[in-house]
Amino acid sequence: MAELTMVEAIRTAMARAMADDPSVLVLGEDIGRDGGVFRATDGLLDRFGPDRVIDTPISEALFCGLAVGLGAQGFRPIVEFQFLGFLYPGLDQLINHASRLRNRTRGRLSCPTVVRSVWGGGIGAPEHHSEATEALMAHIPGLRVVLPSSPARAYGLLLAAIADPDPVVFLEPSRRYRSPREEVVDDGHPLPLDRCAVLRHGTDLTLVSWGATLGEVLEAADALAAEGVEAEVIDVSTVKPIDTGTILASVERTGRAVIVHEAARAGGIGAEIAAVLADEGLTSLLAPVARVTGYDTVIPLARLEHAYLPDVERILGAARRTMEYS
Amino acid sequence: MAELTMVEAIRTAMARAMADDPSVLVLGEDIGRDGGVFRATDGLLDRFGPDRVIDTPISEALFCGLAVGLGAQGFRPIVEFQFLGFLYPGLDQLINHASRLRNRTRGRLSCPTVVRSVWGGGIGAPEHHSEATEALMAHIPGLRVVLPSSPARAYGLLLAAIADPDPVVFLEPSRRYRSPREEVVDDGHPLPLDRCAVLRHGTDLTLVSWGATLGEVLEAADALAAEGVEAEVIDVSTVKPIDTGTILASVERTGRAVIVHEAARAGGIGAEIAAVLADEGLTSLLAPVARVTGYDTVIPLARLEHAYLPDVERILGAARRTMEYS
Amino acid sequence: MGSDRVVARFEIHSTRYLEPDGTPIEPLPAWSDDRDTLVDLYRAMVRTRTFDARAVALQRTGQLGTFASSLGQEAVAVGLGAAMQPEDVLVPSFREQGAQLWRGVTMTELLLYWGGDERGSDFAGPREDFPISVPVGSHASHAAGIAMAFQLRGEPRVAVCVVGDGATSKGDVYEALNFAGVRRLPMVLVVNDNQWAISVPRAVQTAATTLAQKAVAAGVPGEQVDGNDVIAVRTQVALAIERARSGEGPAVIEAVTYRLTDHTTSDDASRYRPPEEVTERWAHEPVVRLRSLLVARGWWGKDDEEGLTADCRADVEAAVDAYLHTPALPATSMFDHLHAELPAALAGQRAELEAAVARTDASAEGGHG
Amino acid sequence: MGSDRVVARFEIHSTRYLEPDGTPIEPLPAWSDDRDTLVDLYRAMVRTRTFDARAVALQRTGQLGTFASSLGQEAVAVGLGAAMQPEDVLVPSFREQGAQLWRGVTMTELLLYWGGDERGSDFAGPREDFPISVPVGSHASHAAGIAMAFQLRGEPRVAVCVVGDGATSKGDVYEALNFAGVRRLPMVLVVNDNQWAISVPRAVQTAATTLAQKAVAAGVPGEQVDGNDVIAVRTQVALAIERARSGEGPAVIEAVTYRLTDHTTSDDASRYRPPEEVTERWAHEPVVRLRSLLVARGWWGKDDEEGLTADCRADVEAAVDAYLHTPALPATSMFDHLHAELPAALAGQRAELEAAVARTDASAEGGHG
Ligand SMILES: Cc1ncc(C[n+]2csc(CCOP(=O)(O)OP(=O)(O)O)c2C)c(N)n1
Ligand SMILES: Cc1ncc(C[n+]2csc(CCOP(=O)(O)OP(=O)(O)O)c2C)c(N)n1
Ligand SMILES: [Mg+2]
Ligand SMILES: [Mg+2]
Repeated sequence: MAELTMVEAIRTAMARAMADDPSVLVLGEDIGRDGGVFRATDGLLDRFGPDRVIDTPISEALFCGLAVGLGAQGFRPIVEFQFLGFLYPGLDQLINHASRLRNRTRGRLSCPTVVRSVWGGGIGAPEHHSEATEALMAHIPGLRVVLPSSPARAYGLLLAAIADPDPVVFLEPSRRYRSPREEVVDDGHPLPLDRCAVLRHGTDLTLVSWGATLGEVLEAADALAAEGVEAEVIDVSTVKPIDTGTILASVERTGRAVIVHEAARAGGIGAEIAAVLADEGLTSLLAPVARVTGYDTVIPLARLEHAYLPDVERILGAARRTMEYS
Repeated sequence: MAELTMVEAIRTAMARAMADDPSVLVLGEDIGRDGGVFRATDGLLDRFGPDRVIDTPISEALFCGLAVGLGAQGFRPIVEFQFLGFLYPGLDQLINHASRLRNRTRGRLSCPTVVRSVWGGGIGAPEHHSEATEALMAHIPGLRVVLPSSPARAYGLLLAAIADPDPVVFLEPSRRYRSPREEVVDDGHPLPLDRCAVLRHGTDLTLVSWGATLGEVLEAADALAAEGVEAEVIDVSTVKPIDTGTILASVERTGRAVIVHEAARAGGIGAEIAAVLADEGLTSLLAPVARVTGYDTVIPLARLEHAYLPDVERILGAARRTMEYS
Repeated sequence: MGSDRVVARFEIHSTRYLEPDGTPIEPLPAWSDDRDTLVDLYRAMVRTRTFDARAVALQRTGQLGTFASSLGQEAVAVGLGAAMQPEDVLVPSFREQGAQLWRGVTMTELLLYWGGDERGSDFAGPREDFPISVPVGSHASHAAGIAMAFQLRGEPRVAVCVVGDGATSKGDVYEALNFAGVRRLPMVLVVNDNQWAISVPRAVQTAATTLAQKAVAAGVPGEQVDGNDVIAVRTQVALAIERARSGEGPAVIEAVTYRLTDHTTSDDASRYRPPEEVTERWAHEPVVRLRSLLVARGWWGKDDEEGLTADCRADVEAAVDAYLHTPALPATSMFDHLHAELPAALAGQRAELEAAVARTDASAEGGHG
Repeated sequence: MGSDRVVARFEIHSTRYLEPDGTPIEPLPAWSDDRDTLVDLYRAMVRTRTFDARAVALQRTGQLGTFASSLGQEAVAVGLGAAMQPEDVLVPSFREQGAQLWRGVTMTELLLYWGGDERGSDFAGPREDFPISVPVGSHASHAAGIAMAFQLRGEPRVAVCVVGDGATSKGDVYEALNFAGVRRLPMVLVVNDNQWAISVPRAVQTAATTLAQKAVAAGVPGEQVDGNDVIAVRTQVALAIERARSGEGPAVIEAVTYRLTDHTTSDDASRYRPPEEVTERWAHEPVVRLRSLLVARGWWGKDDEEGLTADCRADVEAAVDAYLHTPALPATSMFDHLHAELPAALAGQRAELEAAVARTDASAEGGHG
């Protein structure tokens, strides 16, 4: 057992999967000798050799297409994108091919790939390095989209994603890469996909989030507890398809929901969750479903990104308004 | 005045804009001599010449990038995509550049382009020709996304899109291209962007939709009227940003809403509208907000596409359940 | 001025064995001395042409969706199909039925696909071959991935990707080829250069003199063949495939041919290209060219031709019959192949669909559908 | 066998005027006989190097974000900047500060950009120049669009796009170049070939012998220059620009140079490349090379050098000072440049942000921020 950072947990999961299954490969830019710009693949080249840890040219559309060909041939390629802002040229392959190959061929061919990408803002990185556009992939039938919120969850979810026989987009919040640490047992046990995790139990209010913002959400839940409000905190984890059952059951008990995400509001995953509440959860709702999100603007460069990202204050504001509503 | 089909109305609007403003160009595949695969640009080459009606190589990522360069130089390029399934390689340029150029340069440079694409299913076309992925573009800050529902609305909205100083994605439902016809006055008058149109007034139920499915929605409204239910029918028209005021005001009166769209359900525009209702409209709601949509599957090839697309029966079913709810 | 050195030099070669009238340009390759081999190629080309014509007719009568005929281009598809080994993998565009049929995809499967039924891509024959790729050029990277799989496993197999002249304008094709060059992948890219991409002529796609020289950018060999000369296509593609198989890396072969008919059944080529051009090109088409050689060699006669015509018709009609009598797909099949297992979150939607279908069926039976 | 014709032939040339030690390879171009012209180039290279070093230092002390130094590559940026006319448009990647500064972008603007402030891309000088492009290669099509605008308006102007060696692997660059070839656009693509794309060496990007030959795929001329020889860069880029200006179409110029330092301040190049390689390359760097020529011609001395050092320091410090004292951006500015006019639907969100900022400010003032 060890206290690992998230990036270490991710590396540990990849190493474990590669050791257990020779069909697992890693592809991407600077993932070989350099070990990835965030060091997620550090050491893998030495351990598994250049046939399994493959530096690619700067050809993002290509990566996703390679994964389709490799996947159809029985490999399980893990494709790393340095930042989500550089994945967009690969969307065509994800939408038109990776997500459809199984359906198109009635199961004759399939695409068991994991597309990993650094996700989100908060580290003062340059332009295009702070994208939180998980909703784009989540709208695509046939793609799973997973966002881990902690080292242990990253480890287990990534193992599950690699083992999954279909394409999974795995988005890793860079601002949680190095801290906090968490105990991670490298036992090869996956965590279930398509399932929410309840990070904190509560009866007064349901806070729903995923990925990096759960840090702020848990902090807000602590602050609320000090005010006498017991918030349940749900980590959606797989944002497509969403385990709506867990969320509905929670809101049935609390009657109040605040959804928090870093992405722009319009058409974010928060909308889908709120829509499910407005349909299947309507009778439970004692207050409007609030969303605390990034704004529908381009995320600013480093100097103002803090003003864009949902912070504890904004979450608390929404939570208090939701609690006060009657 | 003339009864035009939607594709004729679109052609008329482009010709009008090109005649009025020499900075308007049309770019795309087969739009010159061939007049476009749906003939939307038929005759424009002869009338405006090869410097303004430009056949491009098959390089979809390029088109959107050309529009950025041309737009920054003061042109107003209209870029045609033959089918939405072929636009995806251009998403990178739309997301990373077209939508951001103004913000990135604090207004020094901008991108007044219209990206037109054939949209949606229902004509038995081959694979990738029936995409309804407006939600992808609608999630991108800085992009406007417009879907016309009739010839006259297509004419006015396209003129407005061309006149708009920023990028607009204009999605044209192929199954409404040739019918029905509608009177269109070629007077150069744009219709307002960012505004819903109320196509039918009613007090019992609000039906919300856009683009092609409004055909089925209006039919369903007729059937409901025969059952004594007066449905209000709202054509969202601009799905980003959404005129939520009109929708909220309607639901405040009716208390009941059914949202209909052709796109896959999860993360579709219907989710955003339902989310706004679950927040700002919650107190008005007398029944769960229903969504009648495409399924979260790949739209089937021609033989089964009818089973995928929302039809009058499904809309009626949801409307009746919504009316019966108490 | 200063120092001006030449740091790289390239040549693009073009190969032809048969003149347009079928006259051989000696010496022919040894393999073409075998009657049966040449006759098989001829049969396959005629069979493809018969199939195409019937498919177009089916579309015209509302029994098939949009269809892309390969009229005039049969030598490219059949030649490359014949150059491959069964264990190689074909990654075709949408106009390579000649190669697909050669490799064992059935006519019924092709009709199902163009008829709007996903089962048409579940090939019973070449199980690893890729289905038709509609998004132009997007499959080049699939071929690179497949070739990479072969290379990683040390298997002596080759991925053969076919794209059109128009597709060479796509960044996808360039990226895949460039990567294949870096890793010396066992991949052959055949450019089926039929001069048109719908209404856009070759010269509007690129200023490059040849499409073979697209290879130069990737540091890969490229060459041209006369794509209406099935002997040239088969010879040069087979050479490239065998080089790739033996570890010498990828290659590009531009097969220069001509699309003698509309782009697809949705197209009307008379809108954009002069009929004289098409008439002129008929003099170069590949089927008569090869037949002339067969006839000149005394290997083919009127009876053979009649027999072949009858065989092809019978084959095609049997396939059409099987196509038209294929039982309907259940609507719920759209859920059943999306993932290996239906995610729990989708069970509700699948049930919704079942209910909707049941309602429609009931109302259809009730006679007010 | 059969007929085998050569249908296309290409040669890639490489030009150099100065040996690594500064010895001229006669004859030099006439323009380089002018002291002031050469000294201006030298000053610009030193100024760029001074700026880069200071920017890195700012980053190390937490006063700047990630920064990409151009150490060792100054001759490419300055040479191409000097080859352009003011009315031309520069479409740079993120390592062309030498060209940007030459064209009138201010050091303060560059610092604002890398410091995370959008106002850094609102150049007061070259108003039509494009901002830095971070997504590798994605700006090539912008240059094509700009060149198309010039062509359509009949303006004798040229769009100059700069990309790295790594960027040549992107389909975007290929598509833009191919299109530029088709329409003979007034566009010059300079490939700043510094041998590395972060940790990936040139040989892993492509099997092509030269990057100049990427042009062959587009049917466009391509050539190499010694990118550490500012005379070669300026001469050859200017020739290409003037050809483009006079309607002769686009060209590719590969400037072969070397990245002497880390990729950016976030990178540690010692992880992936041997220090000996870097040491060896210092012998080829461009600043000393040009100075050697100036000194040999008696055009430059110790005093000049000291004066220049002092000037550059003063310039840079003034810019740093202006940067550090630039008043904060209001948070609401993220809404104010998104569209020409704020859509009504976003007014609510803007108000939310204002309220959030007011809350934060208030709590900061209240001392519990
Ligand atoms: C990415 C993409 N863009 C556009 C289309 C529409 N389209 C279908 S075929 C075609 C022309 C293809 O030309 P070419 O590559 O020469 O192949 P050919 O049809 O001549 O066999 C086009 C533009 C498409 N299928 N995919
Ligand atoms: C599309 C894209 N992919 C990845 C990155 C991350 N990245 C930034 S610079 C770089 C290497 C660029 O190499 P090259 O083109 O040679 O330019 P250089 O940095 O050497 O100047 C990479 C991979 C990016 N910015 N954009
Ligand atoms: Mg073609
Ligand atoms: Mg480089």
